[in-house]
Amino acid sequence: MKKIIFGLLLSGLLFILISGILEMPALGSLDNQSYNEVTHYYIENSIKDTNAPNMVSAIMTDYRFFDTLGETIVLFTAITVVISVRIIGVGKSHYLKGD
Amino acid sequence: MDLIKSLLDHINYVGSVTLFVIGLYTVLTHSNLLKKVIGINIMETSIFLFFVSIGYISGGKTPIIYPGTEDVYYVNPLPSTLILTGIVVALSITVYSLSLIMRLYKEYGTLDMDKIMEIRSETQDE
Amino acid sequence: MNSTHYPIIMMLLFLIVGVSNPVIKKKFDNIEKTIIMSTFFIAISLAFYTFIFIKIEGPFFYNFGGWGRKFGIEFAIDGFSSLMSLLIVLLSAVIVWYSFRDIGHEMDDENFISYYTIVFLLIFSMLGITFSNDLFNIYVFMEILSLTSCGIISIKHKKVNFLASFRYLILNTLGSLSFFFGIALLYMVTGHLNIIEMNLAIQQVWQVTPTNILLATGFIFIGLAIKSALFPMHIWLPDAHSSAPSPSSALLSGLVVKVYIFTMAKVIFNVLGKEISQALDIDLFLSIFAAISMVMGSIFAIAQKDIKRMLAYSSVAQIGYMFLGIGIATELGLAAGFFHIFSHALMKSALFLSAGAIIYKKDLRDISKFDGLGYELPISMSVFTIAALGMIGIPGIVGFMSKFYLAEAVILAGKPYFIVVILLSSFLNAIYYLPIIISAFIKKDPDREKLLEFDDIPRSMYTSLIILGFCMVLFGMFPNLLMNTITAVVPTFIN
Amino acid sequence: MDDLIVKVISKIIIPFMQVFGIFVILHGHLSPGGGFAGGAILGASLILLTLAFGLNDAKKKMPHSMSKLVETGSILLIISLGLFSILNGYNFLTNGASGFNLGKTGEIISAGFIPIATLAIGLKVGSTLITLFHTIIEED
Repeated sequence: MKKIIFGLLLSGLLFILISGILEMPALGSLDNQSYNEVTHYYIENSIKDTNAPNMVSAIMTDYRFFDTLGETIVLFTAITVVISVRIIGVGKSHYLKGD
Repeated sequence: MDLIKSLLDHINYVGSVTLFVIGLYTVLTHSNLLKKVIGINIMETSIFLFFVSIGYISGGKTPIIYPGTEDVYYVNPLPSTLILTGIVVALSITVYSLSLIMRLYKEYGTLDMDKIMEIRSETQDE
Repeated sequence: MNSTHYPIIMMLLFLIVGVSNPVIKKKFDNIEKTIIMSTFFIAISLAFYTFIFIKIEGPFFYNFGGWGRKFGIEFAIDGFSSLMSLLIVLLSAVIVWYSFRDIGHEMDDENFISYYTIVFLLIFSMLGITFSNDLFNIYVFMEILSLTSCGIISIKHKKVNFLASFRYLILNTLGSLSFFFGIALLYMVTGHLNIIEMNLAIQQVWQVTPTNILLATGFIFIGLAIKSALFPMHIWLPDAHSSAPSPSSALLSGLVVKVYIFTMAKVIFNVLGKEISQALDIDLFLSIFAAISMVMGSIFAIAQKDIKRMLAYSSVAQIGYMFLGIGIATELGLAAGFFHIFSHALMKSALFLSAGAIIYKKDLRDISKFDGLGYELPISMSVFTIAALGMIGIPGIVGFMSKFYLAEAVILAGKPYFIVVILLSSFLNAIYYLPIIISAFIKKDPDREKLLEFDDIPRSMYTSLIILGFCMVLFGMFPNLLMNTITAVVPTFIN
Repeated sequence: MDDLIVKVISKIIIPFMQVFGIFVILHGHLSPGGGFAGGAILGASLILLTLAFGLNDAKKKMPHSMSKLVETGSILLIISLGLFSILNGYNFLTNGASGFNLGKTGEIISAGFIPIATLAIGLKVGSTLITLFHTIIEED
């Protein structure tokens, strides 16, 4: 029963999404709105600005380095959290009995 | 005919949207905890596909400039960069949820969310 | 060093101390406490300096790497974000000061260091979301925030904590993914990630691809609504906030949810702009959901027996007030919503911390057993009473002022029917808060002698409770201390 | 698992995997790849080591205290790059303008702090992967 309800709801969502998607610019065309002056700037000036031929690297570790820093912190957080759940105090949860 | 042509023009977007909905369906309907995590992963992948497709230019080259190549199109490098960040985030979320599932299995002895909720409500009544 | 760097230095301070803590310290001792509190001291002075600096010099933008807002990442450090950062740092300092003794009661000793690492990363990411002016950057910080906020729940090794944390994580991730998909849709038609540039681009493409903007707005809003627990999406909140250790509950309820609400305001007014959001009827939807949230949260709270669950459901109701303020979308309405962010942060953290003190001392979570507790724990119970009266809306406490401003805004905006909702919600608040106060101070308990004695709780716990109680009364008596700043900032959002 | 063929083969290919990972990291700004890809390759080689020789042997090779140091150190390295720019009077994480040597295009030591940052990210990702794997498979 639950599956049928969710299936109907989500197929409605899918229909809306696809009908919205079809209005958007086609895949891979040069007049995409996202292929704008920002992209052209990256392509033309990344060598001059950073001297790194790999544009993805140039953006990742120079233009938007703060994102990359944030995401190394995500990794660090994951480690801390997983260790706090999995390792520390696993064998001796004596005073934490019950619900 | 127009509809089919239009669908083919947007085939990546349509695919990723479909994957998104499939993932959402998996998360919402399955009570198995592992299947929920798998559903989350499907949704993440669908968004990555969507983002990378935005940056794709037909005939475009990889955004690495080799000396002596001129007059070529490059694909948009920004979405690829964002997705690299997104993949790492997805990995962290998956690992954390898996470790929580392992603890939950140890405590409750089952992977089924409905059964866990039953056990919990029984212990709360006491 | 230029003083424009100070907000960044403040964030980095939390990051550096948090990250290097597990390496340099093995045991939790007085040196560790000194390190933590001095970090907070420096951060508070930096935040205060930034706040004053912006009052004098005006808001500014900070570009990472000096690439400009189109190509790099930008922080917008304006009046409201500096005020919000001041609130985050001050309130979390009080909560952390409280937590030094309380966590020994809640978790394993070996986890203390990890706990403070996670808390510091939590504060770092909240500051990041507050300052950031770049949607993808906000997403990255949101992921840090969702991992850390689940982490401070699951650090207490109980069955319920793992379950609550898992459900919170799944829903949080659904919210983040929804937000991310919204960003993808917006990026597709605008080609920018910076909020200001995106706003300019949206005004141009709004006529061309309205469906896209509508879909993107829907996804972003559902994502943020899940994360900030608007009524139908609140199912994770009661479990998560009630099972967490008390300092974590105070952090989650007082600050984390507010950060998402602030992001919602950013998206409505800075990304979309007021005209487009009104053309999409966002304000209408928000205010309807807010009204439902205000009533239903209070009704659920009445049925609860566990004190922390009751407080968690009360949060659901109070979140409705803030969304109502945003949904009215006049200058006064937005100001009232923002004012309530501050007053609720003070009141709810005071409530959770005093409930934590009761649990610490008496190991008591059942409301029906609170008889005569006011004579045994006078400080915690009086702070609890002040905050609870503030929630109900008794004049003189900060909660009354936010309700007053909200009511005024509702009338001036020409939607007087919301007054009924506000009054109904206050009435329901009274139904579940007053019995606790009455039973704690007035009812006789046969087992206890009616001797007023001083709280037998650690000093760090009652000092932080007293600070919070004092602040609630101070801002209740002189609301203009806050309101003047907020009303000065709000026009930058609306126009 | 105690299988001779797996052990011998992994002994042979693990060094190659690690060299390839380091190559990908160091050429991150010149060719496809970068910190994440290279770090993932490094992490995969250590995961192979764990699978072939068991958790205890792998923990001797890569103890938890060392991976903790690497994880903290790489974040601190990135922050110190940014603080260097601030001390030189530029915004946080400014590359060329604040005095990092941009060098000649196409050389390994060029592009300012990009190779250092890539190295930090690569080490971080590699050590994170192996720590997470060890933590997850640990018996409790």
